[in-house]
Amino acid sequence: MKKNNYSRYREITGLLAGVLVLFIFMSFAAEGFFGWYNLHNVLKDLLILMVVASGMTLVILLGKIDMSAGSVMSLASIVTTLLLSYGFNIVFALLAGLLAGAIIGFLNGYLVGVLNLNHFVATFATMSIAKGLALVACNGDIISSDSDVLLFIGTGKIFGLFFIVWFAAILLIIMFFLSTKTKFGYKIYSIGGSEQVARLSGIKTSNVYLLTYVIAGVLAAVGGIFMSGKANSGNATIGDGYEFSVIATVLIGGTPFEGGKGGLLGTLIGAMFLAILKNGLSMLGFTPAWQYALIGLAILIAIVADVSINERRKAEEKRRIKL
Amino acid sequence: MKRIAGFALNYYKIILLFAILSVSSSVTQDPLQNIKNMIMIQAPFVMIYSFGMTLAVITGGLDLSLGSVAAFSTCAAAFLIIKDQIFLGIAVCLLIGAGLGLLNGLLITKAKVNPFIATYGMDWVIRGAVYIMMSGAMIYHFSNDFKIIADGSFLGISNLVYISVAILLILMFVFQKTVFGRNVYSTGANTKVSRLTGVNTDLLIIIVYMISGVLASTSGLLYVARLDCAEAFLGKNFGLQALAATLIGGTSLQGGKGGVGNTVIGVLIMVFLMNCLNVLKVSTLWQDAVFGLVIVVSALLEMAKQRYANYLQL
Amino acid sequence: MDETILEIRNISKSFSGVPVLEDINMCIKKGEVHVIVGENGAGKSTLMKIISGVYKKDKGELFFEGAPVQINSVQKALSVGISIIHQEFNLLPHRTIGQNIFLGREPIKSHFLKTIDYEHICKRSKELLEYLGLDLDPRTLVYNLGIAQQQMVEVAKALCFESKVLIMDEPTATLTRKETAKLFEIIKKLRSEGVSIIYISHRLEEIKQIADTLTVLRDGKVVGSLSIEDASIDQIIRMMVGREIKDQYERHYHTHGEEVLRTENLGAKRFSEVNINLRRGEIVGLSGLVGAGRTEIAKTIFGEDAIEKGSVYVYGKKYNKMNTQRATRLRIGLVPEDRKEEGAIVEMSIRHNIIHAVLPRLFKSSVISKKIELSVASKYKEELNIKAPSVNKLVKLLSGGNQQKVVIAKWMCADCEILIFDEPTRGIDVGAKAEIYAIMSQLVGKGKAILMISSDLPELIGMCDRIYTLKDGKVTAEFSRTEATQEKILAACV
Amino acid sequence: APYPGAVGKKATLILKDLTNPVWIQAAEGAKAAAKDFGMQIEVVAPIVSNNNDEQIQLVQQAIAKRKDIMILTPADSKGIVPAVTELNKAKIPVINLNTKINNESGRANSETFVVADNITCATLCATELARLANGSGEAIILQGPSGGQVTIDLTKGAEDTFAKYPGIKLVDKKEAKFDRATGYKVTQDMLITYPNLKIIFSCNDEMALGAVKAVEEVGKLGKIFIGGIDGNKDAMASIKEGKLNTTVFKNFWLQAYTAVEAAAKFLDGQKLPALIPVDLGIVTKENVEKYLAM
Ligand SMILES: Nc1ncnc2c1ncn2[C@@H]1O[C@H](COP(=O)(O)OP(=O)(O)OP(=O)(O)O)[C@@H](O)[C@H]1O
Ligand SMILES: Nc1ncnc2c1ncn2[C@@H]1O[C@H](COP(=O)(O)OP(=O)(O)OP(=O)(O)O)[C@@H](O)[C@H]1O
Ligand SMILES: [Mg+2]
Ligand SMILES: [Mg+2]
Repeated sequence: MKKNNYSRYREITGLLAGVLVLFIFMSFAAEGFFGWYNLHNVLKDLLILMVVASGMTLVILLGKIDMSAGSVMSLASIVTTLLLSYGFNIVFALLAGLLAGAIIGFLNGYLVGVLNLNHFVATFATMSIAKGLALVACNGDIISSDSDVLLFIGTGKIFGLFFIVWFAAILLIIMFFLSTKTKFGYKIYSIGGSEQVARLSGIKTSNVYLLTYVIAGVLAAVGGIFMSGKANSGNATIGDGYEFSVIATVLIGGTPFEGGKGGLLGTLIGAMFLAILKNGLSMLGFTPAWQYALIGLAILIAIVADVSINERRKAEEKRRIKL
Repeated sequence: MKRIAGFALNYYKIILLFAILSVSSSVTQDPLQNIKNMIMIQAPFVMIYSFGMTLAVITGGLDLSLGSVAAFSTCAAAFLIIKDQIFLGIAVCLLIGAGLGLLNGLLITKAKVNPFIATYGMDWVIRGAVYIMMSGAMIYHFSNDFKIIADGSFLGISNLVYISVAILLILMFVFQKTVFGRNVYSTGANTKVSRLTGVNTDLLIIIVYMISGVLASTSGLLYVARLDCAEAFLGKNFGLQALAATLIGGTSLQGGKGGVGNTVIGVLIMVFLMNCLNVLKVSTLWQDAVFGLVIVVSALLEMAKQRYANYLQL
Repeated sequence: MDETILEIRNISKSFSGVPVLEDINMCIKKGEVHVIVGENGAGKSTLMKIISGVYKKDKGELFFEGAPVQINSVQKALSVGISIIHQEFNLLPHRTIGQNIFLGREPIKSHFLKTIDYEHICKRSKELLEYLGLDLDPRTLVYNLGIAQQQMVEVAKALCFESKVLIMDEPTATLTRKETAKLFEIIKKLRSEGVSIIYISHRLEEIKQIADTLTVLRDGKVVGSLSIEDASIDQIIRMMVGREIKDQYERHYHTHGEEVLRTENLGAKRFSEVNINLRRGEIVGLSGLVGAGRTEIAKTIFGEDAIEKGSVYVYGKKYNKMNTQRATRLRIGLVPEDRKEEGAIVEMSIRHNIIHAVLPRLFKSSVISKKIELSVASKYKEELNIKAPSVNKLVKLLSGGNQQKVVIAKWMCADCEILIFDEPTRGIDVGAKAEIYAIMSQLVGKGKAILMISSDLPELIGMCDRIYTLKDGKVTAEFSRTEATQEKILAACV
Repeated sequence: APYPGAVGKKATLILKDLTNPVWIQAAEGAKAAAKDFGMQIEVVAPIVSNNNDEQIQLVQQAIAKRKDIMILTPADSKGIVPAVTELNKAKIPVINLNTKINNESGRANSETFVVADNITCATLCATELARLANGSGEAIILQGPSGGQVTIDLTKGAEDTFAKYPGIKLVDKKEAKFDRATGYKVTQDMLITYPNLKIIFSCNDEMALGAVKAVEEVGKLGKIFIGGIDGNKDAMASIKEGKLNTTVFKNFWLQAYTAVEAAAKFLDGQKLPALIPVDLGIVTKENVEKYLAM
């Protein structure tokens, strides 16, 4: 009986094996891939992706989606650097960036959880709104920052590891803890499993939606700030299209759109897969045209090869009976 | 009061459209010319590929690969059209559109990949393929026989209007009046029941994605004829625009509801809104934000309409 | 025993203008089993949902232990001491049994971090499962359980509250005899501990076994409350439907025609070596415990599940592969057990659903004529007596029995020769049941053949010409109408 | 070999984009130069055009591959600074091409700047347009995606130039996403909004050609002056036909060739001037034949 408990991880092992194969292949085939400098940078980029994707994972676990993630990154980037350029304190600027993410997240949560708007439509709209606000705020310009702190956030190291690595690691541990051990995490899984059931069990679904979207918004903002740190400047195009990569990461990691199953561990491996793939293909010298084709193909293969296809078929058969 | 509210909710899209139109007309010097422009030239392009999206949405999916399908099929066809093999070129273009749609459909039905990720992945693959195929080249200066398709007009009305209205009528007929269309709606509303009623749901879904591909190629082809140039980055924003138009039109993502008729209104609202912002001299920077607001507002109104459906019966 | 624990006064409720409950008054005494019966759509579940805080009432008051209470959320109901087992399943398939039992009120280990005490969940769940006589690991995913086991988990979930009023909305619909008996034992035990139980069921034969008091609802109104000693089944039925129902299992027996369906060593995932046959003018039953594989056999014949071994003969022609399109072309129809997910498109209108299967044949030119569509749909609506103001009403707004009739109408409309009915009367009231039996009789009278799957033995014996019994995916016996008795069938099933 | 010190050396050229025809020409120019000077060159670009973050990653990849020299075309002159700092730290010399790296902080040093910068381009084009319009009239700018460096620079160049002519009034700036279809659509709206429009300055040739189409349809060709940037074949053909008025031939091939040559010289130990200009040609109906022949 105990094995059932771990059946969840079986799916992930397949993907993990894929990631390992990819890693070993790239190490041999791509010049410069296997080396601390490169891997450290890959790790940094993959963790930025992962930070945003961990918020998205929670949203998808709820059976919803957040199309606004990329735009929130841009907005946070602009808000932070703009305030810096007006001479505000760095801490204040960073908090304001996060707050911008929280506000868009709250808007999402309110539209979805309280007004019951379709989640895709709602976040598709806030995607435009957030991007628009970012553009208006910066007047279409790129904003440079002279803040050494912001630069440190993006490129600085502590004990030989990037600040981002430390910070993201702590953040992810908190997120793991939150999603698997706490009451809030349980509620997310329950609502994702069936909103109806959760509601009948006395769970206040609207609060969970609000909080989850706010977390997703804040994490996207963190990702946006990391990105502006890397560039030490603010740019309203920083997150363009990023939400798609993030969603692909979550799905590759085995958290399906239906919600209620999967989790952050899968997403982490999904992020590894995409980050290694992108870096490796580029190192191998493929032109962007080829990278387009190969990345698309890899995403499709990763999804198609996912063991959970069988699961999906079975799930359809075994749909709960409603009288 | 109740009557007014009911009327407003029932026809809010028309009212919205009318409001936008009157605002833009009040500031332009030649409002008729402006409206003619929108309807004759701008709307048809958007409409045709938005129809493709709408059909996919009716099956309960969506098609994010519209833009790259348009680019790939027209670029491939352009090689023929430039050599004056116009008919062959058009045929090839539509066939490629159908073929790529077929791939989408197979991924979704046979490999059971979620439509979002299936068409997103395909978008990358196809876009990559067209970049590789064109490797930086552009094909331009087509013969007039080809350009006339999109440039010409008959009885003072642009060919584009005839083409898009013809497509609209055909789609309306097929999807409202035929057994095929009815089954597509049923499949969108509940695939399992439809299958258990003897409908070949996989086939239907595949056909719909093929139609969607053909529509993408068609609008691509019209763009190429109009702008006299085939290039690899055609249609980068088709997917999201079409989705927006479909959603504003009120076709629900749950599947089985809405239709191309709604999308006509969605497209008109979208196109006229953009035009209105332009003629009002609103900075480009504001457009994204306004656009998002319109989507939210129309979705909220749609919801209010559904919720008070009984209450509002006049 | 005479102390009132819950009093319902003048409760009314309507959905978008349509009244569903009107001025309901009821008294639940401490430590009694109060049974509520009524036709489909009478408002039983709605009333229970109001009591348990799922719906808000429009009007009326609730008194708990003599004092007025405002129950405006599920949480509130639970804190007062009212818990409910809903009619629909309320389990999350991808969570464990333990997580499901404690859903929504997980014990907390650290108050600061709000972490969950999973050990406690497991321990307590294990105890509850043992109390219910189930040998299951609480860490098993619900996904892996059979339907009856799931229902027992629901019971465990409700018990776990240790509440004063426990509502059970059709708990036995999916239970086998053995489990039903176990459940009754538990109900009796709870009663003796002073817990009041509100019990809803369509299985009238159960009522005599456990009820203390009985309330009948009809069309959202209380028809009457009476003590069980004073009630006879016939009287209850009369109160429920407002008219007399004669012989429920109305059958005329005909001479049987040629064989239309035969399986030869049919095997798939959960059954093997199944050999059954079906002739025109005949109703053949499949009996077995839940999980015996009857639904799978039906779905395999209909082509929804793949044939792994053996073959199916339809009108004498052999098929090694089957799919739903071929099956419908061969005029086979399936009325599945899960109406809402598999039977009807509930988001669409009655009209859509009725002509769904006949579409390609009705409109040979493929162009739909709205006039024909309306007339055909209306004809079947009349014929099956589907209660709805018009054929344009959405199926989701109908009661269970009427939804089932829509599904049957779909196949009648498609002029099916072979019909497979999977649990056609599950969760359906006596009145509608009798109508469905009449339709089945009428169909075989016209020379159609019916394969009937049911867990309700009396109905199976009443309706069928022959009955096959199944156990663990294998046919164990075949009884003719004259031989079949409940005892013999049961013996062959276990 | 003209520069013996460069032979066999490994260089990376980072472009803004490798899907656009003009940048593919640049890649060819760089490869031709590398062949001429016996160098190994890798030409890379972000997958998503003009993406700064990807460019940073490409810089880091070049460092990981221990390249000898880097030729950099930043998509974002400010955002690339930290990456250039990293190159400086890794002691990989940087040749700056096309768009100037913003070095206000002094932390992003490059050996030289091969000038073909957008501000200059915009000035050239705007000046020509102003000349055609006799220094007066209403003007609009068609922009690339908002927030992008190219758009910012070109807009600045054009704005500053127009500001020098008191008769010219810049009435609007509109995003048209660098593509022809959008350029066409936006121009239609602009023609309605500003009936007296005289000058359309477009941030690339694609949008300019879309504008040409829209202007042609209302029969105002010749009355409205349209200028593009880049000098792609199609645009020059249009100039020849007398539709498009002007474009700036940026000569991407030569830009890249020059930059690689500068790299070779540097590796050979020669001293580089701070600026190396590349001949940016303003293409007009009069001289278009010369450019078409190139
Ligand atoms: N959420 C709802 N919205 C609209 N109508 C509803 C809703 N829930 C129930 N109804 C309607 O209220 C009536 C009573 O439904 P209810 O579920 O209470 O009946 P029931 O007595 O439990 O029937 P059954 O025996 O089939 O379970 C039905 O006509 C049903 O269609
Ligand atoms: N754990 C489960 N959760 C959800 N559905 C289940 C589960 N187990 C079985 N089912 C579904 O319930 C239906 C009944 O299957 P079961 O295994 O009980 O066989 P059966 O003999 O058809 O039983 P019965 O018809 O009496 O319910 C099937 O459609 C099956 O897919
Ligand atoms: Mg009920
Ligand atoms: Mg069954």
